[in-house]
Amino acid sequence: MNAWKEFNKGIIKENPVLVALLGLCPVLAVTTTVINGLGMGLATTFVLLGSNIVISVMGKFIPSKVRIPCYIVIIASFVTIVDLLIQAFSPALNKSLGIFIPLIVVNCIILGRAEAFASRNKLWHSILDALGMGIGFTLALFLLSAIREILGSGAIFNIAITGNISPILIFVLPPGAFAALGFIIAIVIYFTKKSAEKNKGAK
Amino acid sequence: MENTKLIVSYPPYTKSKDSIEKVMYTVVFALLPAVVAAVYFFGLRALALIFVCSISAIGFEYLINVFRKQEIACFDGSALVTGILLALNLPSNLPYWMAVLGSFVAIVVVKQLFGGLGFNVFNPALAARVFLLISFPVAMTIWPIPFSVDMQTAASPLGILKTEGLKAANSITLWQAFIGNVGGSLGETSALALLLGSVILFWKKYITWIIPVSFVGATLAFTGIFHYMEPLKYASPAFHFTCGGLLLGALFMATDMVTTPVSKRGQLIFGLGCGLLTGIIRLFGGYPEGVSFAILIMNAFVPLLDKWDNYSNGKKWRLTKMRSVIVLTCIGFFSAFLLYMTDNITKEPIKKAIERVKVEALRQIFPFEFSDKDINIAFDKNGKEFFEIKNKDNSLRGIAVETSSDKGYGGEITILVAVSPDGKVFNYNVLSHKETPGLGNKIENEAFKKQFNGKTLDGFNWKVKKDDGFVDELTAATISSRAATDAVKKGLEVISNKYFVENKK
Amino acid sequence: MKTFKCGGIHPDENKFTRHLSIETMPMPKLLAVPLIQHIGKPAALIVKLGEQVKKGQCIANADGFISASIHSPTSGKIKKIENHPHSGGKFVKTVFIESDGREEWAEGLNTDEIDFKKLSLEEKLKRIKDAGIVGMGGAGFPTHVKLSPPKDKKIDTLILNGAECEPYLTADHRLMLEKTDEILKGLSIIASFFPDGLKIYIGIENNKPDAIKLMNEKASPLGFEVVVLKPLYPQGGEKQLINAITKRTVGNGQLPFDVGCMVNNVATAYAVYEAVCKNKPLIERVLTVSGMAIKNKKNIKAPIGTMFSDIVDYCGGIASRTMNLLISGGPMMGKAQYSFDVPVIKTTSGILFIDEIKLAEKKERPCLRCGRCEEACSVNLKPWLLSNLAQKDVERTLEYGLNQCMECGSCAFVCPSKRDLVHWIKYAKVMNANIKAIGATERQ
Amino acid sequence: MKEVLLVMVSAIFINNVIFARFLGICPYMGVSKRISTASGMGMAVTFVMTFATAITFILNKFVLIPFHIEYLQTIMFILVIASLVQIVEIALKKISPALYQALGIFLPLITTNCAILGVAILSIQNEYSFFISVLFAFCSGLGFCLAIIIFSGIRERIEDADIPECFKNIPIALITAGILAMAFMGFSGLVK
Repeated sequence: MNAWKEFNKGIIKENPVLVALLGLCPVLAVTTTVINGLGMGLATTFVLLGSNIVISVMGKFIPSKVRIPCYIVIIASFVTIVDLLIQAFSPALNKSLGIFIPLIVVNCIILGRAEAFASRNKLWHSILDALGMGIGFTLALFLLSAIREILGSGAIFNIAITGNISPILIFVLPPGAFAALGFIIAIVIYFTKKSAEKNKGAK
Repeated sequence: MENTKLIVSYPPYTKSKDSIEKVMYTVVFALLPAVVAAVYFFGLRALALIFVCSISAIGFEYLINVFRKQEIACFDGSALVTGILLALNLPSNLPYWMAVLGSFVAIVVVKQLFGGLGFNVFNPALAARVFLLISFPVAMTIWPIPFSVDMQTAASPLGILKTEGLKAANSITLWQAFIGNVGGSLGETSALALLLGSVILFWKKYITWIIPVSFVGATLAFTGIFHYMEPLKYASPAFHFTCGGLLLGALFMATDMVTTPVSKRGQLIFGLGCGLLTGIIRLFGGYPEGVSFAILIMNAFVPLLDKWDNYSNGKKWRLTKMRSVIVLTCIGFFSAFLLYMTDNITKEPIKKAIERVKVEALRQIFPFEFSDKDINIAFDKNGKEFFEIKNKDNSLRGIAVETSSDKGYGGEITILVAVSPDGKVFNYNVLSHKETPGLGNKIENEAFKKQFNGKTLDGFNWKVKKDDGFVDELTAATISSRAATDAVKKGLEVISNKYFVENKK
Repeated sequence: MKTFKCGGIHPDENKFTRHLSIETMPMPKLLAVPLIQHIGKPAALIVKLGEQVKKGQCIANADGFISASIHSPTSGKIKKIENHPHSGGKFVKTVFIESDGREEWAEGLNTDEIDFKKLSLEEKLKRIKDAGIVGMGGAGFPTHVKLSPPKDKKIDTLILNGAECEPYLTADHRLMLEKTDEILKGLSIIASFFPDGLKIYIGIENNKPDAIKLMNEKASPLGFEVVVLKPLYPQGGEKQLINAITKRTVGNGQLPFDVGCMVNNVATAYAVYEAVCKNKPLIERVLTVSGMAIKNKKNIKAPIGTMFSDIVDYCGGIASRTMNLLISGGPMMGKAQYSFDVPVIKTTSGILFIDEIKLAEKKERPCLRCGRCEEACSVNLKPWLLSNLAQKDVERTLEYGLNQCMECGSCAFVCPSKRDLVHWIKYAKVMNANIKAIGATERQ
Repeated sequence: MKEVLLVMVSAIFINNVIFARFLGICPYMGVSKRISTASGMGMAVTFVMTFATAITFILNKFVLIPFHIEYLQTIMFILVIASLVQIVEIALKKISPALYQALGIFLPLITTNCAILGVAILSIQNEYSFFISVLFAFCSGLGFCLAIIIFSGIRERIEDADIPECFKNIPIALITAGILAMAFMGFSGLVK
């Protein structure tokens, strides 16, 4: 499998959030502002990268019977590392992400990638896959948080842009998160279905 | 006889004259008294709003029909009913673009996305009203007073009850509220018009009598019990009957056929549930008007009410062996060691980071510059932390303390208040609060904070203007402003007890 | 005025032919007598092609316990025996008889009236069975089977069904006015089958005041009580009539004799009288020809087997070119026909010619969950649920009481979205019957 | 007594695990196709959540804090939850096969459920006493149960509605959850 295809499948074709619909908890909770979204995305990418590397290296030794708990422990350790690093170097991000950093452990994307990919492929490919998936996840977070911030609090990167028109506050609150994500996924499905038809038509 | 083509179709061949159009246009007819009352009390702006809502509702449904290549069904009256009902739920001075946004949510999101007429689970007009209430809290909670020419605004009776308590609310005579001469949304105010309109619906049997009766009954019973127990604290059931959206909700919103249970039993439970929830939200909840939330929540229960299915059992599941537990523990130890290493590296940075946050907050609230070294932390008898800022010659330049008040709208508000050595407030900084965004969180703005600058504990009446104090509260956020004032006052008291009492002694 | 407890609707009655007395139709040239005119197994043919038969001669014997024998309505030659369209919608083996115009009765039949009290019970039952009498209300259940219920069931109430709640139809009404004594005699014959001390009622809806007055005068001396009923569809149904008059409810899975009642139609009583007293088989019946699209509406007494096309000619032909609906029976429970050459059978209570029904009005709209069909259902079912389940998961409709439904059409009548509830319920019944049949064949 | 009521009402209605805290969305979306499976999942989550919080509380109080190894919190908790699920599943098989039949299928799903771990960490952060944190966990479980049963009722009803093609199952489920969250916001501010 050539490296490039491995990398960009995570971003568009098999985007973990918008296509595979994994890890919706942090996606909904954290994307009130773009900075939070990007912070969470990068943290998850770091954990994904680390766990993919370790698991692809140690893939052979772990008995298949108990591989899920082992993966969880490895991922948990990476998550704690990230948690401590964020607390140390950017307390503001830590306050806003709050409980969702420890919850990266149970984020289905990481466990999914580890289970489906990392344990079976070579180191180089699983690194690429981790990066692809991580960037896809961050992209999805960025998209959702941009929409929610612009509509919800009339600002981008905390700088007010909509002037005197009062922003639609519901997008900053939970109901807005659900609805916004619902619409984005619907649009993604709409386009993937349309392009699929075009390809079928073309073939 | 030979050339007549016969059509074979299903019995029965004669059908009642009833049709969706007839049902919907009768509901529109039943809403006319309320529309006339609204225009009478709130002027032509109300008529314009109703017009805008209805046209945009029908327009959106037309677009959806065209977009999804369905045959055009937007004139069957259901879109018109949704438009008028939505308009009756809005204040008459609502900007038009918000009304159109409401129609968009009602028709496109809540109704068509769920499959169009007959399949939507939530009442479109109601969901749109709640959407607008949450999205634009300021615009949706200011109600123009009837007959007012230049749109003076005041809180609705329920709003007054919620913020000012019963004493103020009783100033509104029940008769005025009944005929509608009181602040509120277009349709809510005039209970008389609503009852008049609903007579035709009951007579033609287009709505069941079970839901309105059980709904209003449960609300009055609930509020009645609490009124009986504490007449001074809780308003009388008659007040709850005439004010707020109870009648509009019970007669027109909760009886929408599509989003309510089909069976009689289900309708009874639905009505009682709505009544109970309205009572709870009105007496204890944050929002003054509970009807729309109550109906939306009960709409969610409708599928369950209709479906008492027996519980189907699950399938078998496998067991895992002992060996795996051993491997699991050794992996655990390996990662424990890894974490011990990282914790050592990051222990100091974390302590420093917390420290920096505190200093950062202090720097914001003191008008003068100071370096980290000048800060010294003192404790009073019960362990309360004080930040003292020292001058070069070790004399006191300012004191800061962290205090909180739990009377905030959404719960606890903690602030860091800075005071000068002679007891004058410099400034304060809100550390954490759960006030509603857009309303309560304005206590963080400079405009509100400036009022406390230079004030002392006894030289300033620490109350909001409404409670005849000096602080002018934020519009539509009285509770939050009162809580913020209370927190600052507490800070001053704690500092004065520690420093000034000791100096005086 | 009494009526049944739950459900029921008020379709506009359109009883245009209530004032027209019954006209006897001349014998048409060709008669088509199908072998299934009742509930139960088809009758077994006993005549051959080309055979000469006399009027009232038995041409097919009852085959098995629930069946009824069929008789030739006229004297003539058997022209052909073939599968021919039947008003029930299927192709059925039909005997074509060409009448020779002599109207010669077979011997021993059509005698002048004898007193039924002298005959023994077995004798009376044999005459009813031989005459092929079936329920004329529309079901067509063989009467001789009905009159011999299982031994353990005690019958204490006999009801004569003069409700005729279907719109347009006035056959029973006219029969009650013109043949009152014969009907009462027939009722006494039926009553004689049961132990005395039997309470006897005659249920007539309030929209037939003349019939009520006449029946009162004639019936009260005989000890029969006339009950005036509030006009409500489907009061003509057995369960509804029993509930209206005796307040007893026939639960699901039960039959009338489980609650000690027996219901008979007015026309059946008249046919019983003619069979027992005059030894006349059931070869003709009274039916209403009505509807906007027929030139002149009539109540006619037509021989069994008369083609609808002959009746149209007798009644002056089709009035409007845009007629596209021909119904055998009432508008609520009748069946639309796809051709005119369909014969009248023992259970045809009326023929309707409806002017162009607006197709747009028939289009099915989404269900508003208004619950009106539930209120209208007289056997307490949930038609909206049954029709939804029929399209999704047919077997589960049995759990929600599919077999209690008598397809009276009240639910589809009231539905504001014009949904085809009755169609889906019929579809579910057929599917479940097939599934059961497949299940049965696999078990063997 | 007032505090108990406070915690219960806030856990079930106000800060509902799904609508306000966004914990446990994956199983919420995945398992709520039919009411029977949804109620099974709800009960299983409540069952495990209560046990997990009890055990993690003890673990935190008597192991993590005395030895100052709070940084191991995430690891220990996730291990506890994973092993707890296996133990519960074995115990369930022995004690009541009927209950096992009902909940069995959902136990493996729970190990990767953020709600369990989230509630355990939340009860630690809120510094509740032992009884209150177990009550908090139980009520959060009930909140999850309430939310998922209502949600599956709605999804089952709109299953055969002609929803636009690209909005079928997940997107329409998310929008329904959005409206439900909006309705539940009515309870905000209920508890002062």
